[in-house]
Amino acid sequence: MIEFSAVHKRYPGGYEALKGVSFTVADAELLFVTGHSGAGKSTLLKLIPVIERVNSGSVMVNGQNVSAMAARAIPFLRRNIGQIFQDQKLLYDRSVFDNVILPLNVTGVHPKEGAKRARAALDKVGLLKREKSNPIALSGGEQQRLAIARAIVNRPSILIADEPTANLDSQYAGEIVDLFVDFNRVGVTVMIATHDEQVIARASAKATTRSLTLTQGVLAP
Amino acid sequence: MIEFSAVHKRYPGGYEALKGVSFTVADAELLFVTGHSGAGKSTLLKLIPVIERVNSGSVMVNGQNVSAMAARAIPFLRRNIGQIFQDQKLLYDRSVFDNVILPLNVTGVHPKEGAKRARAALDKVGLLKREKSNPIALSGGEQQRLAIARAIVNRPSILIADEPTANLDSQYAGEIVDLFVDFNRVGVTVMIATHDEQVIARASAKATTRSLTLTQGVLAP
Amino acid sequence: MMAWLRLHSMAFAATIAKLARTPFASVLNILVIGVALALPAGAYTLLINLQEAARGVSSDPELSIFLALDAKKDDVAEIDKRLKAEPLVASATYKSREAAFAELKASPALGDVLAALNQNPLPDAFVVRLKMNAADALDRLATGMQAWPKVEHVQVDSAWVRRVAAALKLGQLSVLVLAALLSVALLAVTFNTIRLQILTQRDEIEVSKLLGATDGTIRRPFYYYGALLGLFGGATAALMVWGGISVMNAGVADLARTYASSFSLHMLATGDLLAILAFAASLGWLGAWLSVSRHLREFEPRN
Amino acid sequence: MMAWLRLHSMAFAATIAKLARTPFASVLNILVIGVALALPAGAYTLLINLQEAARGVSSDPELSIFLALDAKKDDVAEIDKRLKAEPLVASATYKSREAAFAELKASPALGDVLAALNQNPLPDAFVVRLKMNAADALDRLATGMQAWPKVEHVQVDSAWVRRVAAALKLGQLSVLVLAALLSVALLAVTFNTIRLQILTQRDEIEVSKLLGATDGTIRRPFYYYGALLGLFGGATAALMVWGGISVMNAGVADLARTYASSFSLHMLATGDLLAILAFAASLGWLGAWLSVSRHLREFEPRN
Ligand SMILES: Nc1ncnc2c1ncn2[C@@H]1O[C@H](COP(=O)(O)OP(=O)(O)OP(=O)(O)O)[C@@H](O)[C@H]1O
Ligand SMILES: Nc1ncnc2c1ncn2[C@@H]1O[C@H](COP(=O)(O)OP(=O)(O)OP(=O)(O)O)[C@@H](O)[C@H]1O
Ligand SMILES: [Mg+2]
Ligand SMILES: [Mg+2]
Repeated sequence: MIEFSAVHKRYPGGYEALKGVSFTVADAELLFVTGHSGAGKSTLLKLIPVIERVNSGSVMVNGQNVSAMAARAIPFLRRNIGQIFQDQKLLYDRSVFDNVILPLNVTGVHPKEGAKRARAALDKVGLLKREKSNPIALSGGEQQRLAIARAIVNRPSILIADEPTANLDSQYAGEIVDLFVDFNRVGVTVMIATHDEQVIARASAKATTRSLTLTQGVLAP
Repeated sequence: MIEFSAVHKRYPGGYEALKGVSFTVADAELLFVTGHSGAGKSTLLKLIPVIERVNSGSVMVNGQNVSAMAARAIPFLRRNIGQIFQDQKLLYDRSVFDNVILPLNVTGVHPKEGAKRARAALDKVGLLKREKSNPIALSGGEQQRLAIARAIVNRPSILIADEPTANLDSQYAGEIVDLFVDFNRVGVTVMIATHDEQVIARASAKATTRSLTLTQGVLAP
Repeated sequence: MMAWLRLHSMAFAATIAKLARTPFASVLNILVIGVALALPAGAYTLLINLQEAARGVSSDPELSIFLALDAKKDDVAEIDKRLKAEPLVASATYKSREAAFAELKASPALGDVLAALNQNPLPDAFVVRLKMNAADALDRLATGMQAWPKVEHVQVDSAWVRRVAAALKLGQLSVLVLAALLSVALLAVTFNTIRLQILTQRDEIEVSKLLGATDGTIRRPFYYYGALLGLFGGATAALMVWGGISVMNAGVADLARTYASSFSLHMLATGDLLAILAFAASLGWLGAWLSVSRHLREFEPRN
Repeated sequence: MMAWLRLHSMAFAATIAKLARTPFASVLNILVIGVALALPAGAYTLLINLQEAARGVSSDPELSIFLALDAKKDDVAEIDKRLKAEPLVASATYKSREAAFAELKASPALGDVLAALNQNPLPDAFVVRLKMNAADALDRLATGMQAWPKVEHVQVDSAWVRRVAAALKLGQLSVLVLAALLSVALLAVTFNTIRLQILTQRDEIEVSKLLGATDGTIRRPFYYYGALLGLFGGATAALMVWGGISVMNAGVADLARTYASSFSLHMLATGDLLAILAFAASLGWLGAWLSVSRHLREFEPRN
């Protein structure tokens, strides 16, 4: 369960990206965050794995007040949150397989067990055949799916995706939406930031969804 | 004038991104390159300022065979081509103004004259008030416009834009399309890669446009 | 526990792989560190050798024996007898307190001051010249004499001892200054190298942090890298010193021949070598620690 | 032309700004280079001083004059007369060829060989002892004597000359080895520093290239940076040597006092200092060139 209470976020330089945002996400919900470019969607998502910290208010994740969490504890929080970044953050100096196994290496999972899980994740997004390629040789849609595989390899209970379909044409975008709906079905809490109404429409046709709309840092009622 | 003749492009690793592409762009044309993700749009655009080189065939720009150009001559070619990159390539360690003046510093224009031109370019994209900000503090749409300002500050005769509206909602995207139409009106040859049909529709409503469609590296007839 | 071990061994393996992947840069860095360490190590080796040489070359060591102020004629005679009985003593000259006082009063610098004293502050003394081969036993002998009756103080203050002491003091000072300067150089090299590593792996570090890597997991490979760099640098230094000594021994042979001596330089003792390696590895670790502490901060989530 | 000048001066200004923006790293690098250069420069200074000292301290210089094999008794008498007339000569000892031959035949090593000869291969000779203050005029004197009748060869081969020559040869060898080793260190430091710079400015370089910057425009600031690093390093080295000499002069004073001499160390000559600065700047430039050539290739458009 995720709960934002009166969250304010001001960036260095003085810009207020979030102005008193409060909402609750139940377990196994599929939630969209929409709004214009610059509305604060990415900022909102970054507060959950504490990539940014709030200036006032609080963010609770599974009963923990993560906005006041000690730096030491943050890695362990992040291991339970699958993240898909707006700029993907793939490593282009290693193979697809090595990209996916990274979160498991980070936690010290046994290499054999890790390889099994990484292949399972790649299989789920349909990239098992490309495991030896370099991400640079993948098309835009394939790179997006690779980012998803890396986010789910740790079997997180929360999945956060920031514009996972930008740069993709509607066919690829649709496939990726379907993947998120599938994860949501097996009990994962999914939060997706997007400005693409087609994406929301497609997901809503297949599952129960909810949308939060941000306008210049304020949540529409 | 830009002319592709039987262009083949194979990436290291063996993937053939372009397979015998031939077409001609007249001066002052407004041309869209469309196609699915991975179709080869970016690759096609990169051949014009010789960011990538062809494997066979030739690319002529204003009568020069740029595909066979000596490395020494390429910088001077690039100074005449305004480029907007898919990943923008802004420099986040300096101000908006310093980003825009970069192409002028590169050619050794006098600082005073450079500053005047940079401000004119910023004014054209409506960012004159933000000249002292850091690009990181700009919204997605503003960053796109900054990239455009940098591309036009040198008054190039050719403008190349790779997915200039990805990441943007339709309102911002529309504003940017209008900018390109304006440049085209004053005689600049504009080539835009996009998978967004709305963008093409909006431009076509305001100016004469042409579209090339790529399918897995082959140009649709 | 198993996971912890695995994290450590993975970090270690990654470090070795990293060194091997950029052989040119690694060799350069190790070379710089090697040179930086070889210089004080080499100087230290030379100093040790000089000390040994000084002990061998010096001839005619001298002792001064100062008697108590209340020593009587009998006491002086007793000391004289004992000195004559001592097999290591070559000759002994008695200088009475009166003679010493007169001599000092005649000196232009102190004469006036001493003339004003109505008491003689100087003791009786013997200047003892020892046999050449007594050089080693000098200290032992002096300690023994110290226990003789009415002996106030025994001073080993012959000219050569003072000269050698001054030269060696100078040498030691130089080695210390050198070692300090070059430790800074070693620190700087590891510091910069780790900074380079961090920059090269910027993306990997950022992504790992986002995926839940702890600070320790991220820092560990850099510490290993720094320590290994230092260690290899130390080994290179040892090799250089060894090579330098070998080359110099050729030159020293020439020099020694003109003195009709068969003097040659020796390598550092194993203990000293190990100390240098340990020192180098620690400095490398420290440089890595400083660099990591300074440069990894950039990746902290800001407030 | 104006644009070209502007590009150069902009590159130079950017370089200075870069040095100032990362003061800690810059100072560390300059320090390492300074240390690397200070060592051979310092050793060289000491060597120069020793040469001077050797000239001052040495007493009783000697010359050997070998006459032609066909020299007659008259010739020997003539040389003897001339030597007696020479004001710088303290004493001269005549050694006839017969006496020398007999002496050599008595030596165990060569006796058998010489006994087999039925002719005496040795010339008549004089061993000439000069007055102390003739040390400076030694070479001039020897050249003059070389022109005397029936003089085959004049050799300045007294024991002290040989000793000092051997010691200085050893010293020069060490300085050369040191300079070579540390030039590598200096190269490595600039190489790595420039690599670091290139990595830090990766984005700027990439974007500039895409916007039409020529290779020269991109490389120029790195060359300046390398040369400046070397230059500042050289200046630091000069400062260190100066400081070192000052510190040592205190120690040397102690040492010199025991020899009742007022010897002290001098700084390097201005010409030598300038040479060191130029050398350091060139090495810095070279290191930058190597690094830029190696690392900028990554940004070339691939085929
Ligand atoms: N690091 C930062 N420093 C300063 N301002 C920032 C920073 N990051 C974001 N901002 C500002 O905060 C506002 C919200 O940014 P955010 O990235 O959350 O928007 P968004 O809704 O994700 O937009 P987009 O659709 O373009 O990704 C923007 O106006 C932006 O300029
Ligand atoms: N540097 C590279 N090395 C190897 N393969 C590459 C490289 N760059 C692109 N490719 C491959 O070439 C194909 C065409 O890539 P390109 O970037 O031109 O596609 P695109 O049409 O621009 O797609 P998108 O809409 O995702 O930007 C893709 O399948 C990609 O995997
Ligand atoms: Mg965003
Ligand atoms: Mg593309």
